[in-house]
Amino acid sequence: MIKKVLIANRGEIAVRVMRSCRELGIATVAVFSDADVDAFHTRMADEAYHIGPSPSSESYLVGEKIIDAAKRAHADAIHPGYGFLAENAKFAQMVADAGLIWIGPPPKAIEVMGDKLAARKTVTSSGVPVVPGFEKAIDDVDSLHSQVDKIGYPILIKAAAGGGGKGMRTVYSPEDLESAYRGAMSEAKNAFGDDRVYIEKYIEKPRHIEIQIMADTHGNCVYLGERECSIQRRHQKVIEEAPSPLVDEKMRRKMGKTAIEAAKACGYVNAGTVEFLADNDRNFYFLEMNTRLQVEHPVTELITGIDLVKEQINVADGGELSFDQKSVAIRGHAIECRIYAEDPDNNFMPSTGELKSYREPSGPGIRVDSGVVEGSQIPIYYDPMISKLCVWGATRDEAILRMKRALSEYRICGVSTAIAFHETVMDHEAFRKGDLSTHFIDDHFKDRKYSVHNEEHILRAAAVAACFYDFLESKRISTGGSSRGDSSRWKNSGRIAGLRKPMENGR
Amino acid sequence: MIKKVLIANRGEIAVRVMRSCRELGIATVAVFSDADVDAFHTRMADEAYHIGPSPSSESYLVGEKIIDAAKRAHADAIHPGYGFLAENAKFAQMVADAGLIWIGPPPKAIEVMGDKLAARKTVTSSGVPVVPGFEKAIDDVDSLHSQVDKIGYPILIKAAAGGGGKGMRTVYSPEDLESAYRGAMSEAKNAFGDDRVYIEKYIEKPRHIEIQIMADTHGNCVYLGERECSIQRRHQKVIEEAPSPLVDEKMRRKMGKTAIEAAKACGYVNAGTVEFLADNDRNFYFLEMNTRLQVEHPVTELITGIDLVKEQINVADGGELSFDQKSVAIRGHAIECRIYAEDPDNNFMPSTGELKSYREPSGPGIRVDSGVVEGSQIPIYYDPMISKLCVWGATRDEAILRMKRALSEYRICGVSTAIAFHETVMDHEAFRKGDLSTHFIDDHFKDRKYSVHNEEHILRAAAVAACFYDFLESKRISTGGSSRGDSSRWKNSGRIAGLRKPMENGR
Amino acid sequence: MSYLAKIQDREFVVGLDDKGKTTTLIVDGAPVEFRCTTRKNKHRFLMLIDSKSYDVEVNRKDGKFSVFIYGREFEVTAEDERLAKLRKVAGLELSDDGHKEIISPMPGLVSNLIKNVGDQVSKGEGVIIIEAMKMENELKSQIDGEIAEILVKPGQSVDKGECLVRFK
Amino acid sequence: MSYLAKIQDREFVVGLDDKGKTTTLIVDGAPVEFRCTTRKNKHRFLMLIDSKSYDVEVNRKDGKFSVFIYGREFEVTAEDERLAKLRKVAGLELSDDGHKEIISPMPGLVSNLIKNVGDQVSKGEGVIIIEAMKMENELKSQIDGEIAEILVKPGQSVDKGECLVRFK
Repeated sequence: MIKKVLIANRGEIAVRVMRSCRELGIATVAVFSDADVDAFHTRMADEAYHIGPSPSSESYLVGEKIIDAAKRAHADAIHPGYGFLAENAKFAQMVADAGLIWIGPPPKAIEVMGDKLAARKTVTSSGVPVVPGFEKAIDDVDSLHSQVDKIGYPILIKAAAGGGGKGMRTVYSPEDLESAYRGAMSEAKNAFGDDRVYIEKYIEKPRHIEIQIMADTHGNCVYLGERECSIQRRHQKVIEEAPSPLVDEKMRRKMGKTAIEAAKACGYVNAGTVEFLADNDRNFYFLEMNTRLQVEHPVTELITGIDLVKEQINVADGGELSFDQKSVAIRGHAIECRIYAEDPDNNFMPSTGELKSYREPSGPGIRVDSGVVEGSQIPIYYDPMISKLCVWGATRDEAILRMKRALSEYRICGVSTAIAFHETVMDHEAFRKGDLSTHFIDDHFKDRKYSVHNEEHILRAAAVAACFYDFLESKRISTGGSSRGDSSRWKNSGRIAGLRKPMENGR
Repeated sequence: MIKKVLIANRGEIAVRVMRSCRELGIATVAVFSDADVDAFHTRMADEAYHIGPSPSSESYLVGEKIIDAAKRAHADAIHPGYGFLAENAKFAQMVADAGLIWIGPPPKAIEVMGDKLAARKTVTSSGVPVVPGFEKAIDDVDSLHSQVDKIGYPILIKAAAGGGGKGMRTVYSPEDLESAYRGAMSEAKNAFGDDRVYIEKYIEKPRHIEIQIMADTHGNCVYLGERECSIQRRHQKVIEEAPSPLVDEKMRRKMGKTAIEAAKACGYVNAGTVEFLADNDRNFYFLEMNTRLQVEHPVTELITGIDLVKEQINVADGGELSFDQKSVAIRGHAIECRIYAEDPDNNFMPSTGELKSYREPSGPGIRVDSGVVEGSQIPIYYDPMISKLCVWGATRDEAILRMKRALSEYRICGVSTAIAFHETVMDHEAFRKGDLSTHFIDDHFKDRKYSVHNEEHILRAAAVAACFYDFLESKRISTGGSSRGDSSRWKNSGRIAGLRKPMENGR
Repeated sequence: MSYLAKIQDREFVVGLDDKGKTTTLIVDGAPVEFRCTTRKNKHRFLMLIDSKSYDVEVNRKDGKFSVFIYGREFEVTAEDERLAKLRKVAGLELSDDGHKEIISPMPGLVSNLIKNVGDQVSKGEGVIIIEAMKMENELKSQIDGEIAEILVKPGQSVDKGECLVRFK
Repeated sequence: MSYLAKIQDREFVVGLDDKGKTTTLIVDGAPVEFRCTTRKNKHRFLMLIDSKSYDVEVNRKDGKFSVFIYGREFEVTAEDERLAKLRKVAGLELSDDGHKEIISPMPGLVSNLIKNVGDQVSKGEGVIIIEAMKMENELKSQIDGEIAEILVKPGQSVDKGECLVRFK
């Protein structure tokens, strides 16, 4: 029986995992870097252990330190969250070797799915459709052209060890091929220490649709419907929803079965996500498998009513899935907006600082997963996500309107956020129609300014607010009402006194 | 088409109604008394109108002022929330007479159901089972004994115009009958200006189970499952859940049909609740009909996925119900804990003051409906409810554990709250087993102290926290690190200077 | 600095000392691993004691401390240990004063008197009913005693903190 | 007191005056119904203007005001109207300075230089890439101009507010 879990992560996902643990009566252990000594996940845990300086390479990415903390805390198990060490097969193995339970898939499955070429090969052998392309890395420049000719331009050169858009090049014509190949190889080598690249057909404006699966050690494997994550910026998902407006019951069943095939092909256990590219004719191709809990898992929880983290713990503890395929039912529609500390008016540049004001929306159909409170710092060292704002609605339309309402209630002062951007997307006709693709933002929002507001009465009120604040402050200074007023007065009289003396002397 | 709604209420329910309006693109108008000029509902509305001094008899209960505000704001409709004027048939008529839409049932239905004797008579004629008793007020003392003899002791004497336990007496034996009768009559006269009282069989330790119904002007009437509200203190519900652990599908259908009969008997339109008393053999008796949205409506929303306020607006606007009986499905389990500002250790005495610290729980399965923010005042003039904390779980067990987690995350400093009480209930074996009755608190929690904590490490930490805070403060004063320290220093030196002068003079 | 802290029925001797940048903690004579961070708002802080995490808030209240921890507010008294010892030796215990009166905990309306002047009242018995927030609230005696004086009448409105009843 | 307030491309003349307990408001010469409440935290307040409700928060920031209203933060400048007029008459407009440099908006690592010294750059063109929070962030020129100086090298870490590039 798992009785104490160390969460090898920070921010909202650490808090999210702790919440499920608490509901299961499981004690929680946080780890924290220097920057996170005062973080919400540190505060929320039952116990907390310091694991080093702020850079993640010296703290959250150091497996030994985490296992050491788990031993000091007498934890039974480690939950990795997402990111950091979540898809590190070696760490998963270290955890097992230390006699701890790893709340995640077997190291072998992580390893296979982490290598894109191996993953392609594995799932293809199980009959899973993949994007047309090749199962082997490019050996030499000579074979390059002949390979491409077989599938035709445009093509994508991808790093076998890839991720996050690194070591990736789109090529539209033969003359760019060789330089793109060399560029991708050297980037892959720098980023992953592995220069293997391979070729896939480039699918223009695809939709990104993924299937959540959950497998136990007793041979049960169930799919929990799909999520559409087509709204991306800088190769990163920003808005996700479930179900997908494209997917009908037939496609869902087909994708679900395919996802289970892919999972079984690598001996998968625990929660995982099989990502597909899809076109508007409902063709779909295996893209990769994420061997962890995803950022966007709450939208699946909202439409299925299943707590995925609890289920992860149950499965890691040797339990059978608490549901079977037949009992999984989808109800309503859920949307997630990732609330990053960033400036959407300035190419989504990260924003750091203190949350001077912080109040989350609430009421019907709202779920906020966050790892901050008022006064929290958004540190420079990590992903600048403040929270995931999720809504549930009986229909997609209701969910969209509810998201708009929730965004309008959200109060964050001190850092720039993507809230105005999300509001603009929720209002966009193409989004409302469900006409999505991974190029959505480029297609519809290029050089858009989100913070511009055209409602005269709001601009007028903002102007009045600034004036009134200054008016109040100056009154306070002149009458000395508050402590702030006092200190200003002290300063002023000090300066005047300081000025006066030499003048008197000069007379 | 309703485009602007005035909400004739305050606190969480005003905020709740505004949220649904906002999702429908409907502008919102708040009204506020002196005490509420800075209240959250005033802040959240698009427009806000002052309607008088703090006592509700001079503001929220003055129909003319509210209709005047609605006219100034050019509102189309008025939503009364619950309490205040929600069940005032005259006000509903005034609203209609002023050419405004009343978001609630027809005045006639309010009137019939507001008079308990008329309600009994009306529903009985439709074959609805009522608690054994009489359909007429007691005319004279002579008929009293003969009436009681027909049904046997114990009996309940109830005021026809009653509510809130006033004008009500339980009688166990004949010798107490006459004095109880006179007491009830005089109390009823004082409280309602109507001394009619009548006799019902007293059901010992009943369960309080109610059916939510929703009817439109096109003749559709649908029941939305039941809520169990057996956990009460001071005749007031404090914990509600849906579905009831007692009710099975057969009983639900039977109660639902009965509720629809009751609603049809009085020509009901809009949202309403038919309350029943039930025993553990699943017999049930009509108690009364509440002709408004109930406090505890969120638990029904959580298990059905239907937004009742949106549906109220739709129906008031002449629309058809957006669902029929067949499409209403119950999923999972929901619980609501009412978070009052009160001291459960001291007979739930109301507590007033400022919310020095206020942070709501969040994450999976939590919904908080509140009308406050950090820094809000809990005024003395109104119901001291801070919020309604609701959870959804796939099962009742999950919901209970989730509620415990949510309660433990809730942070309220500055006023006493019922949180520790709710935690104790969630842990109680009888509650976990669903073994409920309206006497639950008296039976299991008499003279219980909720704030006592026996975990040594928490007491130790609390002791250390107080000492450490004092330690920090004294350091700050001695080193003058902060502005607080500064001002103390100024005060000290001022005093010393003030003392010194006369001493110098004296020398 | 050494404190004597009382909470519920427990007493702790708490020693705090600054060693360079860190603060050391000794509870009941035994050193305890301690780490604390405070943000701008100095009365809300995180303590790690023996690696256990406590997210606390401390407010001064009537000469005592109100400590919010693990979802509840506790009343704590903390005083200099030497002073406390001296007081004990001298037999000067902190008196249990304030209970010889019934003070209105809120503004409201006196709706009923349950007891009268001269009545013998036991601890926990109801003495007077105050209506506030649409509810009737029974105020109970905190001691056994005889009522010396009732300072209010039914129908009278009272303020928070107003003395309603005095005992002998 | 009369202010000239600027927000986005709009200007408002805002007159505020204390009349006894209330404050009167005149915007662009016309009196406007105004009511305002502030709690302890004076920079967060509620305004009712013509009965419209605005829940605002104002913070001073670099001599301007950051106003949170209707879910967004706006930059507002507000100055004494007479001073503003005098300045205008004297031709002393507030200068658009600060754009002849590229300042790092966050701490991070210089990962690449897109332009070199001597390059002609158009407004909106990328000049330098800073890696922070695991992402590469392209910093763009706010003006058309020629690069005079690049003060950092790839691989170098930079602080928030550090000057990276100067234009001629």
